[in-house]
Amino acid sequence: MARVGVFVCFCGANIADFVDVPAVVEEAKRIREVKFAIDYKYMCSDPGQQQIRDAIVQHRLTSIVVAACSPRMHEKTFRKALSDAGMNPYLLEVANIREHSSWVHQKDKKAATAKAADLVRMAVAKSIANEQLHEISVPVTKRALVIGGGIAGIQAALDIADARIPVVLVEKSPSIGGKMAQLDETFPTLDCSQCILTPKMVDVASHPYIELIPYAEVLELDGFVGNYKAKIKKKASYVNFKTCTGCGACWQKCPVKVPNEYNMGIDKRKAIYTPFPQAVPNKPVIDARYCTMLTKGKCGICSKVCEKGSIDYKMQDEIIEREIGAVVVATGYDLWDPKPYEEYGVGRFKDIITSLEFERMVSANGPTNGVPVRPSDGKVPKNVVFIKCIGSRDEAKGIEYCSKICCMYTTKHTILLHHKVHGSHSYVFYMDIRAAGKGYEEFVKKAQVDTGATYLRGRVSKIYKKGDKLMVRGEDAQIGQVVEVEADLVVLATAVVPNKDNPDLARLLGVSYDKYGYMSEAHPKLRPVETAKAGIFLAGCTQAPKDIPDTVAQASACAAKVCGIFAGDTMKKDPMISTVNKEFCSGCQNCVTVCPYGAIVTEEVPMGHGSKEMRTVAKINEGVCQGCGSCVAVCRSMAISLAGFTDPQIINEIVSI
Amino acid sequence: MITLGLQEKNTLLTDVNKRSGANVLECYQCGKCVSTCPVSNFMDFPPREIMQMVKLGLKEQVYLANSTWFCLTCSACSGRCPREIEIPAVMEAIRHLALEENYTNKSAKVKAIRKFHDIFLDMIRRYGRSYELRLMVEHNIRTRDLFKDVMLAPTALLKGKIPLLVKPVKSAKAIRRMFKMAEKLEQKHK
Amino acid sequence: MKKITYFPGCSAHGTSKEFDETVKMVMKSLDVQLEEIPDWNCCGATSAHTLSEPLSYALPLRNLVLAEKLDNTTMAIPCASCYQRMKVTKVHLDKNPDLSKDIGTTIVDEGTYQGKIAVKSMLQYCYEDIGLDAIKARVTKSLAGMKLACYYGCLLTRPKAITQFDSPEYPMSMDHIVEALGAKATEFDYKTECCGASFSISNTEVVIRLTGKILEMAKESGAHALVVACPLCQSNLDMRQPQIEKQTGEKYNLPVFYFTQLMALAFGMPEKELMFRKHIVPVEGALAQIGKIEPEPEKVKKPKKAVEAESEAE
Amino acid sequence: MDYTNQIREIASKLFAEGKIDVFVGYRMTGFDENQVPALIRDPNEVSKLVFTDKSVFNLTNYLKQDHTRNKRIGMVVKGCDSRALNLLLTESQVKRENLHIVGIPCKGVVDENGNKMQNCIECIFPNPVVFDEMVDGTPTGSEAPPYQVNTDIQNIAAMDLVERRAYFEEVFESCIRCNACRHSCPMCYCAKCCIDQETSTLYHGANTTSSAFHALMTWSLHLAGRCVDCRNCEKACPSHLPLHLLHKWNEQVIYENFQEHLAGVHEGDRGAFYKYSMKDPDDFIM
Amino acid sequence: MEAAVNNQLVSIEKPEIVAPPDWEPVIIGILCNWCSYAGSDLTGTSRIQYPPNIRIIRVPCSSRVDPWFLIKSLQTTADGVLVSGCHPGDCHYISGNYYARRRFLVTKKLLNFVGFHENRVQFSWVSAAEGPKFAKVVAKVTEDIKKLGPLHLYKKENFEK
Repeated sequence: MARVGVFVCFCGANIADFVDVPAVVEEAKRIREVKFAIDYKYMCSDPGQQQIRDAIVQHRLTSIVVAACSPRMHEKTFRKALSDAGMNPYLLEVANIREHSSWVHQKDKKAATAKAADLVRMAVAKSIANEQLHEISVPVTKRALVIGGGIAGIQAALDIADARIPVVLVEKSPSIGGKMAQLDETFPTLDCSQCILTPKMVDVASHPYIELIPYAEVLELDGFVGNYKAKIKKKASYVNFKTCTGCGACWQKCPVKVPNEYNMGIDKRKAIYTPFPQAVPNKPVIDARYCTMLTKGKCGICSKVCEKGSIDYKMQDEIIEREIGAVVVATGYDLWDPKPYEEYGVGRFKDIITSLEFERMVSANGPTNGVPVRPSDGKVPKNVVFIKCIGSRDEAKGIEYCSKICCMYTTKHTILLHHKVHGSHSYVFYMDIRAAGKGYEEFVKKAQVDTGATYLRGRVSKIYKKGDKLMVRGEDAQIGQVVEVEADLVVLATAVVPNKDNPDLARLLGVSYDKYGYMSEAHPKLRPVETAKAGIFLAGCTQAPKDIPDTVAQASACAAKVCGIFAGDTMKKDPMISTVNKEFCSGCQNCVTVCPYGAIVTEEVPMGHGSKEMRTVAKINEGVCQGCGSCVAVCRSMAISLAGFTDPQIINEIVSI
Repeated sequence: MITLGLQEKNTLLTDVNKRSGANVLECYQCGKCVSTCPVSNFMDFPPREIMQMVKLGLKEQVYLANSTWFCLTCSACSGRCPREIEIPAVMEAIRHLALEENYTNKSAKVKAIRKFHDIFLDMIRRYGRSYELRLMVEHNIRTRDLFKDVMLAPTALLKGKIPLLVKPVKSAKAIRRMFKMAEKLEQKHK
Repeated sequence: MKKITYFPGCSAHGTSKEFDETVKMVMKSLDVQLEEIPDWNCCGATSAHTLSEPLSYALPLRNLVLAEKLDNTTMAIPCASCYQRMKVTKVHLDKNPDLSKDIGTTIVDEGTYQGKIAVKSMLQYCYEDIGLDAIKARVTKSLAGMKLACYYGCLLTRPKAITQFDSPEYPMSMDHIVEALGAKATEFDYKTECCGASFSISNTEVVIRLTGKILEMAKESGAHALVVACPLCQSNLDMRQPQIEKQTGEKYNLPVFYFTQLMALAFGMPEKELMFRKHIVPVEGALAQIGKIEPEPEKVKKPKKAVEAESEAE
Repeated sequence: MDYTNQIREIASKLFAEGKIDVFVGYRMTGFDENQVPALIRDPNEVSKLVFTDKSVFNLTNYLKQDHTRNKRIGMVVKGCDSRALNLLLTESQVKRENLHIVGIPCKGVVDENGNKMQNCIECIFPNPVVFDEMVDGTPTGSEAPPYQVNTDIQNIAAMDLVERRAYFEEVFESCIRCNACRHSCPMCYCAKCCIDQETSTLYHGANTTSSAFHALMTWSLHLAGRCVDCRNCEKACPSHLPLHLLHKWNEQVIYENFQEHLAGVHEGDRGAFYKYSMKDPDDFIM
Repeated sequence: MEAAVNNQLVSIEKPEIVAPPDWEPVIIGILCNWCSYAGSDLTGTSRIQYPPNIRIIRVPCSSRVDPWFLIKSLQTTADGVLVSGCHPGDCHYISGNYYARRRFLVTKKLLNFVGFHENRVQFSWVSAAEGPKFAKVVAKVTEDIKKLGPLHLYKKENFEK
């Protein structure tokens, strides 16, 4: 027989003024199971809690009902009081007689009192069905997987590794560095990108807690938070990294030239190559698409010139496995292809380039030695038109969102042009200048004043060729007139789009993604780093377009989250999760379909006691379940129950009013 | 100065949106239409400004603007509009609404355009087909610009460019019915 | 022998007689029978939809209904304006069947609209249904030596949702056709800019400004002549050219051909029948270019490298 | 419709090839013109099998029974039966590799009075959607005609609230809670039905109108989006309750509001309650 | 949503049973923890007044609500039921309210089909910020149920009031 204690709070005047608290206590005492009922001025105060603790011991209570404010307010306080008295904290029920009665029925004390009594009765009924619950602990593998070796992945890996947690960093291309390695200078301080990035890259390579796996892809991720198992494919590099010294003899002698991705195809690289001089690791790989030894079986020069004998044309892809506790996804972004802008003649006019191509040209280690040139005739341009929002904020041709970084990098480009080409002039067609960031507006102002760049507010409608000039036509909405700019070079600030592999990777990881392909955070404001899948975090442009400071901040936030998971040997979890009664489960697996977290798997159990025949039933993964109860409502056999909100608990509430 | 009041009273916006099937509120004033439009510099207000004026509910100015009459419906603007607004449809809707509510732009150019269309329709009403010589002559007479293009006419006639006679449509009844129906439907709008 | 429905349009009997005639000649030589819609009426052109929305659907609807009676699957229309009015009406009616209720009452004598005929411009028909190969096969007199700026105007490719044909910004179908005839199509950035259309009569100033710019750009592209597929464009560019030259003081001397005229020419039909005399700007200069092939500046051939994989890696 | 010979042939062939352990079909009752399900284990008994328009019962109900579990089964299915089978496959209740499905291009079955059953008249999937072989050899796959609204539903829906209430009160009153409906339903395979569980029976007596109401309502909601309209339940009901009304009503609501196709038509489709669309109706919610 | 033509039922707006003069309806409110329960708390903290007939039950998510809770409520203590959850797209558990929405519609229609007035079970989306909306919703539901009168249909005798 249950022995329930009821504690009704005055909450000063908050409850007592509008609810007859003693009457509620009297009403509670009439319930058969209630063995003790009392009121007090402030139940949440220390003396109030002491009353609860004393009563538990004195009256051998089996469950407690506190009638006070909302459980969202003080449930935790009172649970602690229970545990202090040696009682399971989940035997508490809170009747919300403040927010749900005294505060909302201030004109009718009688009705408010009756309602409060009802709420107490419901809580008592529910508490009778309460069960003892215990916090769940899940063992944890203390190793993090970071996918992507751009600045986001590098930062996350370093921060996690600095906390002495092993990190596996997987990068798709032969070197880490990502898009940032392609930049010349960075806004708003004009730091040299390479200068601030390469030390971090070297740190990654030399860090004792980081295992860097370049030229590799994640193939599979199984398991749940703290206990993932990752399958990683190391692509064949045809170069033995262990013996290779990175001397460079191979790629100097290689006869096959192909467009250089690092320089946006402006110049050529070899079929055996390191992406750029500061690459980490600084070991070449053979691009199997182009190497004639691999495609046609002819050549073999690199092997001949390699003193260490590191070239291995027979190398195969290798699949390795790692046990992982948490994952940081930092796959970065791609740039939008401006082909749909037919009215600009994209593809027809050689002197229309994208911003990243411009960036490579003005970069000191770039293909044109830091001077922008016209692709058509190699001349140095004087009049350069920058057009922003190419693809961004354009539902018709591109995407709806603002790419966030184009305003700033275009500002930077006007400065770089001003520095590199004497007597040059920039025209910037813009729609808005979005310079929200530390030092950004100041940067824009400085650029406008220093360079004298002409800002024209409007979208360009057409570009056509006149002689060797490109005529750029748009409205300057500020003066309400159509202007045409004679340009030597046109630079398109193309939109940031998610890495094209994002949807595939997201499916593989079990993370959701939006209509563009950005992976979705668990909550847009309060959980911007987590995904809905526990233990998988997002850094940088995987989640949305971001500049470098934001990316680095998010990467460090990821690291903090990962370290949080790894803080103990086990993870503690709220016990209010679903459990399956195997006896009743018929194995229809509808719960598996509706679970938003993929927390339900199946297992084989014997058909009957000692039977050899097996049948399939559902099994809840305690580490993953978040306790929403979707599975409970779709379980026709009532085989699943959600601790804290079981069917008996809720039905007791319903029938006890 | 323009005083702006409650937007609920902006019937212009609702009317234009309803009639055109476009949503003017989507316009974010990028001006791509203006620099696209071949005739924007002939207009009182180029399309971008018309959009904003519709949003502000400046009914009289919008209805009396010559912009809608100058619009050639070439669809270049809507093809390039990043928000995919059917600008020609908006222009047409404004023109029709202005016609229905008896707003008339009294400038000579608009009058000439209006006259041209009136004469053209008149001709179809009569013959079922268009008849270019008559169109030119009648337009010149009615716009009191008798000698316009007079230099062109002889060459054109000589070269057989412009026929002297027209072969009217046989079922004139059908054509008449169409015009009647159109008038009736327009009356309904009013 | 293919058979298609043919809607000549009012201008076919007037300003664009040469278009109509050459279409008929070319189609005959390509084994396509044209079946003209009996007792067709004007499509309403710009005027109808400027002043009256219902009328702008009613006039083309009668033609569509009459066209369907001929039982061909396709209707081809030489005039760009007629084509667009018909196509707009068709797309609109197919989308909102209710619309034909009101408007349909006026054409009860002719029948009811079924929505089964495909409406194409003559250019689209030549490009899609006849095809470049068939055209190439017919060429007996190559136009090599001629440089042509292909001008499409507004209505053939715009709006994309209605026409569903070629690019609205930089179409290439006519360019491909004239190249099939042996001529060279120039890179012409103004191929879809508006010529001013019906303002020709009511607001000549606009037309002169717009066509002037088009002619200037065509000249700039190095063309000997313009090629069009629209009677109004042709008359604006051709008839108004002397006026423009007077205003700008520049000599363009760019004859404006219908693409079918050039097809007929390349198919070896006698020049006399092609009605070149109807042109205001004399055509002789342009036609004289045929056969005059400039020696191409010899390209310095790069020595072939082992592998050049330009297009793959980007 | 008489496929007796073809079925006997197929069954013999399957036994001879050693493909099956049991063949589930129909046989005559032996005392009247009606048929009952037959479980043939002995190849010599194949001659007992019949199939005519009196082969009414949905045999997939046997798949949830112990004596067919983990056996290799040959089974005769009509259109509606095959949809039930599809759902059972989707819900992992049967293993496809254990089944050899003999499809019948059904032309409708008849009731005791020889009249074509109502659900057969309205049936839009007479041909099996899943099968290994068809009796007449022709695989079928014609487009389904549009959804047919049940005439009974229309009649009931046209009543006003008071009439409907009175009508259903009578229905629920007549229920004797024998659970025959549940047992005959191929889609009811739970180890222990929720209606029998303690939480559910709490505060309800065994055989009252209110317990019948609760049981039948819960049952029909559990079958919403899953009922294949075979009407085994109605045939089994000793009180002749119009049980199909509840199921058909749900089916129609689901079809019209969520644009979901009928239960079991596609393999892998679990039914309307186990998926959602952003475009689902929202106007009934404040 | 386009109104489905065929599953519109005829409902009548008149008291189902004449209520005794001092009768007050009992309404059960099942609210999801993250949006609607928080919203109802906000109603309280904002001191917005609403009729005292509702008795609130907290569940983690509207998708926890099994249709038979509604049936059971109507059969036992309640004259009407209100279920409230997060707005579509805002579900704390990603997609729970979408599944719930489907079940609610079918349950509501089925109850209506067998003779319950459509206002006996009602649904709302109330976010954690919509304190005033919650008060309005409760007031409307209470008003609706008062119009309908006490519910006796299929009630177990113990619960008939």
